[in-house]
Amino acid sequence: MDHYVVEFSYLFASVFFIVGLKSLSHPDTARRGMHLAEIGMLLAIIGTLLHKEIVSYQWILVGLVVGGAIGGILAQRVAMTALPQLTALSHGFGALAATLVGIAEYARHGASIEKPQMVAIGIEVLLGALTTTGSVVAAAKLQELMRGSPITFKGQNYVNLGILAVSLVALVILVFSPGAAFAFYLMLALALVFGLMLVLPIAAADMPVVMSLLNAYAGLAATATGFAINNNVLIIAGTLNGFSGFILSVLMCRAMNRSITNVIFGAFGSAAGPASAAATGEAREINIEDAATQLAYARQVIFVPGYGMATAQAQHVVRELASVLEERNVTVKYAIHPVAGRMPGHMNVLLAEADVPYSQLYELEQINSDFPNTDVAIVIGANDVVNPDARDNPGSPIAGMPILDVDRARSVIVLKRGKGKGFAGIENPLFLKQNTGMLYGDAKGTLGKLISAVVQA
Amino acid sequence: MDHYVVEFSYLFASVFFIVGLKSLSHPDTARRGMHLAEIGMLLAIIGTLLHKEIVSYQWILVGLVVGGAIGGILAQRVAMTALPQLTALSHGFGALAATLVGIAEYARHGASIEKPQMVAIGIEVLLGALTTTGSVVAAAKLQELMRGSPITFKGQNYVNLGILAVSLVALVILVFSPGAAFAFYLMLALALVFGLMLVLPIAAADMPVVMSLLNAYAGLAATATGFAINNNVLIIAGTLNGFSGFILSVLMCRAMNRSITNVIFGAFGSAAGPASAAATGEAREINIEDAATQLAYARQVIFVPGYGMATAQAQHVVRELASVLEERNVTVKYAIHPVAGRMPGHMNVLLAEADVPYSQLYELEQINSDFPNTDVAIVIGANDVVNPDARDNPGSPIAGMPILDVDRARSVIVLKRGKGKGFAGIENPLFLKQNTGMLYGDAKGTLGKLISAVVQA
Amino acid sequence: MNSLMPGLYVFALSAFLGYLVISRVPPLLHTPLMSATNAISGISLVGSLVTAGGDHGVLSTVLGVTAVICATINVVGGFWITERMLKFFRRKETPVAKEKE
Amino acid sequence: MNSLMPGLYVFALSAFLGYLVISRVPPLLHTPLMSATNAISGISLVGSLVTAGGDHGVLSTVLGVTAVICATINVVGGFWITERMLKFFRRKETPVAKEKE
Ligand SMILES: NC(=O)c1ccc[n+]([C@@H]2O[C@H](COP(=O)([O-])OP(=O)(O)OC[C@H]3O[C@@H](n4cnc5c(N)ncnc54)[C@H](OP(=O)(O)O)[C@@H]3O)[C@@H](O)[C@H]2O)c1
Ligand SMILES: NC(=O)c1ccc[n+]([C@@H]2O[C@H](COP(=O)([O-])OP(=O)(O)OC[C@H]3O[C@@H](n4cnc5c(N)ncnc54)[C@H](OP(=O)(O)O)[C@@H]3O)[C@@H](O)[C@H]2O)c1
Repeated sequence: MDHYVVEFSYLFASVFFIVGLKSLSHPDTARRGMHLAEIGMLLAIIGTLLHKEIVSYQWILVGLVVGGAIGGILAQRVAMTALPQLTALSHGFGALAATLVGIAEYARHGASIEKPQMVAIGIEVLLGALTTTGSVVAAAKLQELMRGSPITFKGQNYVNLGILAVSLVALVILVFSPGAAFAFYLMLALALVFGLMLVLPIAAADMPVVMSLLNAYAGLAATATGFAINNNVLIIAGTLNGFSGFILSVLMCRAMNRSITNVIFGAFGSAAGPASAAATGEAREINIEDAATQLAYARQVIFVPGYGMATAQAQHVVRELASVLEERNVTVKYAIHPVAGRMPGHMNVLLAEADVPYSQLYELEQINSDFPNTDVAIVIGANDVVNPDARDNPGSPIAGMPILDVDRARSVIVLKRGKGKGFAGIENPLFLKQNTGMLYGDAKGTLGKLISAVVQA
Repeated sequence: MDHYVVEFSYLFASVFFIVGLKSLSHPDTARRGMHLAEIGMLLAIIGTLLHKEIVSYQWILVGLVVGGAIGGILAQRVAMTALPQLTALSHGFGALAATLVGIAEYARHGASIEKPQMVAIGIEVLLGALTTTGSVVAAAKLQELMRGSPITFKGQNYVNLGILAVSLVALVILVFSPGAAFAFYLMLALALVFGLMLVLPIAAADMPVVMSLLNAYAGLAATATGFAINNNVLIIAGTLNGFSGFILSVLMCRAMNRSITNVIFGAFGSAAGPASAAATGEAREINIEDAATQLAYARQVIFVPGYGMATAQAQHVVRELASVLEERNVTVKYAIHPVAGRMPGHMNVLLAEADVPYSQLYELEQINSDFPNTDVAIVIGANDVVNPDARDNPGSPIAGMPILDVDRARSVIVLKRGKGKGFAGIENPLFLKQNTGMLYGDAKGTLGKLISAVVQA
Repeated sequence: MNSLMPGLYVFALSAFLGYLVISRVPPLLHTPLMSATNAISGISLVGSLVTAGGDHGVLSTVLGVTAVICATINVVGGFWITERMLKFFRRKETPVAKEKE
Repeated sequence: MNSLMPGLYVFALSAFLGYLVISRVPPLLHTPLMSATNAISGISLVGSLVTAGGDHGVLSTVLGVTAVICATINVVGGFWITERMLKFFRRKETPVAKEKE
């Protein structure tokens, strides 16, 4: 009887997870769907609490309350711009939990574990441990607690391969003689190291791809656990996560025109990259008043946000400038490049936070034909995603990456702090073009001044 | 070991079925996908032959050869226009097979069958038997071996309900005392009768909806069997079919602006329907030469095929006329209403058979805005789907059904044999309009004459 | 755990899949879809094979073989007709001679 | 039949479903998607509950409770942040006062 309750709670949890993810296919249904997913999680937890092996509840309660409080506070307090690191961190916690459960299982049953169970526990601990350290490094890099640039040494890939090989050997030993505790803890230690080694050589800007991959690994670890303990909800949720992670990393890589292996083993962004089309000429600086006049008397303005808008936390002022322009009957659109910023869909979230209706957010394919009819394109801390070299110069390191054709607008205004390069570390000929005017300074400050100037124009 | 082979053959069969159905989302991938589904079926058969319960193969071989030959010959010989009845018949055979297996199971185990198994066998036999007779009646009506119009009597729905209730009671008795052979055969007989009673009162033109529903029932029967014998491939294939059937019948009903209950219990098309907008005036007949001149000197012509094209088998001549026009640089398009003809997508298949590339086939939403820019719309045996009353006259029996706005073309030519009505049995004011010219006669003959006349124009 | 649950999971997942897959089939291909699902529903062939090949007396064998014949008609007929239909769908006009009946 | 097969079916079907469902999520919602799947992956909470509540000695309980804390952070944090993000997405401009940080 109890079994039925537990099993049905898992079945419903699975269904709710699927419905929840499916609801993310449209912003109108997304929230309701996520509530269902939350209910699903609650059901799974309640169902589990009825499990006959559970004898005492007070420690569980403590764990739930403490964890819930920490999670809630973190999620509530963190700024929207710090999302990537929070997601990485939260991910690391999940992986740590899986690892700990695996250790506890092993510590308890040790030598008496059967082969298939041992395989599953091994995979769980292996993937869990590497995901834990990998996520922590990713979070640290994103939060700039650690050098964002790749940390590399010679023969790194061989060392990594060696570590991986040894830990797999340890796993095989364990399967055939589960009593070999030494092999277990060796495997655990190596997996922790491997997670570090895997992520350290990757640049901060590539972290979203890495995180998606780690998410996929964590999903597969859950699937493995599901097979081991014959639990379908774990298999389903794990597989969904696994696929989600792989699909997202593939999409991101495609939008950057790079392969996954290049991201993971390429240590991209470490070297300055082969010098692209020699920078001829000097960028033209314009003043706030000129820019404001251009904007105020335009018929159509396209905002092109990038990573700089996120670091400057300028999304609210961007929206304010847009409102001021709209009051003057200027048509305002936002052009969102799929990998602008540092997370897939990063700009969408920030602008949505600033209350921009999503009907004004245009994807690359939708907006590119619109630039020639646009009076002013205003680039706010974007660089690589508007680099015309990607389109025109086959020798460029980012050649082939789809870009926003900002340079085809009648006039371009670029907001950046100085001569800094974008994530790819290359020159951007857009800034040297005739019809481009630069407004140097922190994006938030510059936009504030622009607003007052437009109001007075 | 053998178990693994069998089980894996089923697993792959399931995967191939899913991939096959998914590939139907695009005509370019559809064929390859169906080949996969066929391979999946082969795998499932081969896997089953390894089943340890199977001791002799000669009778199986006979069955496979005989069945394969009959199926192949039927499918190869039948004309494309007779597809609906063939599908119905083939469906009936499948359902009969399921029923026979159920009977054999019961005859063999009888009193010793356990409750869950008995439920599943009962559902299998119940749904199988009613689908068998239902499909046969549907095929007979479609092939016009039987009066197509609804066969009804007073209190029919109560009688049906009674039959259903008694057979369900028999099922319940069986579950609790599986030895009650009398209940089993009573249930079987009642289900056979119920299938007849269910389909007899439905008009021939509504058969596609009924067939989709029968398909859905057959799918659910397979799912039930899958639960009974713990066979996942049956559960998967059955559920896929069940959903496919329900979705298709809902889509068809929506395109006709009717509810499923109305189709099943409504005996639609039996009464003449309330007289719609009184027929004022007389349809204007035109001669072949006038029609040919209009077509030959048009810039754009839209062909609107309907059920009449199917009965006249005129799809090839339609295509020929189109080619002749295209040689004269007339732009030719085809407007396909979702329920034109007697099967969903019926017109698409016929025109594709006549070698019309599918890029020229337009759906209702795509083409309706194009009629005002069209010089001639030529209606080939369509009636209800071009009836402007559905759009303009809220009192019409088909009010609200989306239609092709043929009447908005500059000029309309209608090919039909005489004053016959369409499936809905109502007048069509289109034929009385100023800019409509009628060409009476069998569509195939008329089109032949049109072709020669256009060539000479 | 108990023999019903795995089946229920498979059922629930298939139901979702069926909904997602089928609702993506364009009206253009609805007729082939009908005959394809019709063919796939012949999977009950699997059950008839076991009945026909088992050693459970004459009645069982006769019923089983008849069932095999019927189910095979369903499967072969269904796939064959689907194939015939799908062969017609072409993207672009090809210079192939126009078919006549 | 054997305990691995049902799991394989569930896995295969989920893989299809995952592919179909995720590839339909528009780029607009990719960031919420990441944190939503992140939250759902906290389902390993289920395992830690059993470990924490079981009566298998101090080590097991300590590990289990730590795991419960970590997994709960994952679940609560993930869903909460997803919720926060999704709240922002609105279809049309509303007359609500503009938020400032
Ligand atoms: N979104 C993703 O999922 C993802 C994942 C992996 C990698 N990436 C990569 O990240 C890059 C994103 O391109 P992007 O165009 O958005 O950004 P970007 O190329 O990294 O350029 C950011 C620009 O913003 C400027 N900036 C920084 N802080 C600023 C501030 N406070 N105010 C004003 N300007 C500021 C910088 O110039 P100054 O220093 O002169 O100010 C810099 O030129 C792409 O190369 C993409 O491949 C993205
Ligand atoms: N497609 C589906 O899935 C489906 C399913 C269920 C119901 N239906 C219903 O079926 C109807 C289909 O509409 P429809 O416009 O295609 O057909 P329709 O309304 O049934 O009209 C057919 C027309 O073709 C003419 N015709 C018959 N044989 C002909 C021949 N040999 N040569 C020339 N003309 C001929 C008939 O007039 P004459 O007798 O004067 O020649 C008749 O007016 C709709 O009411 C729809 O709701 C369709």
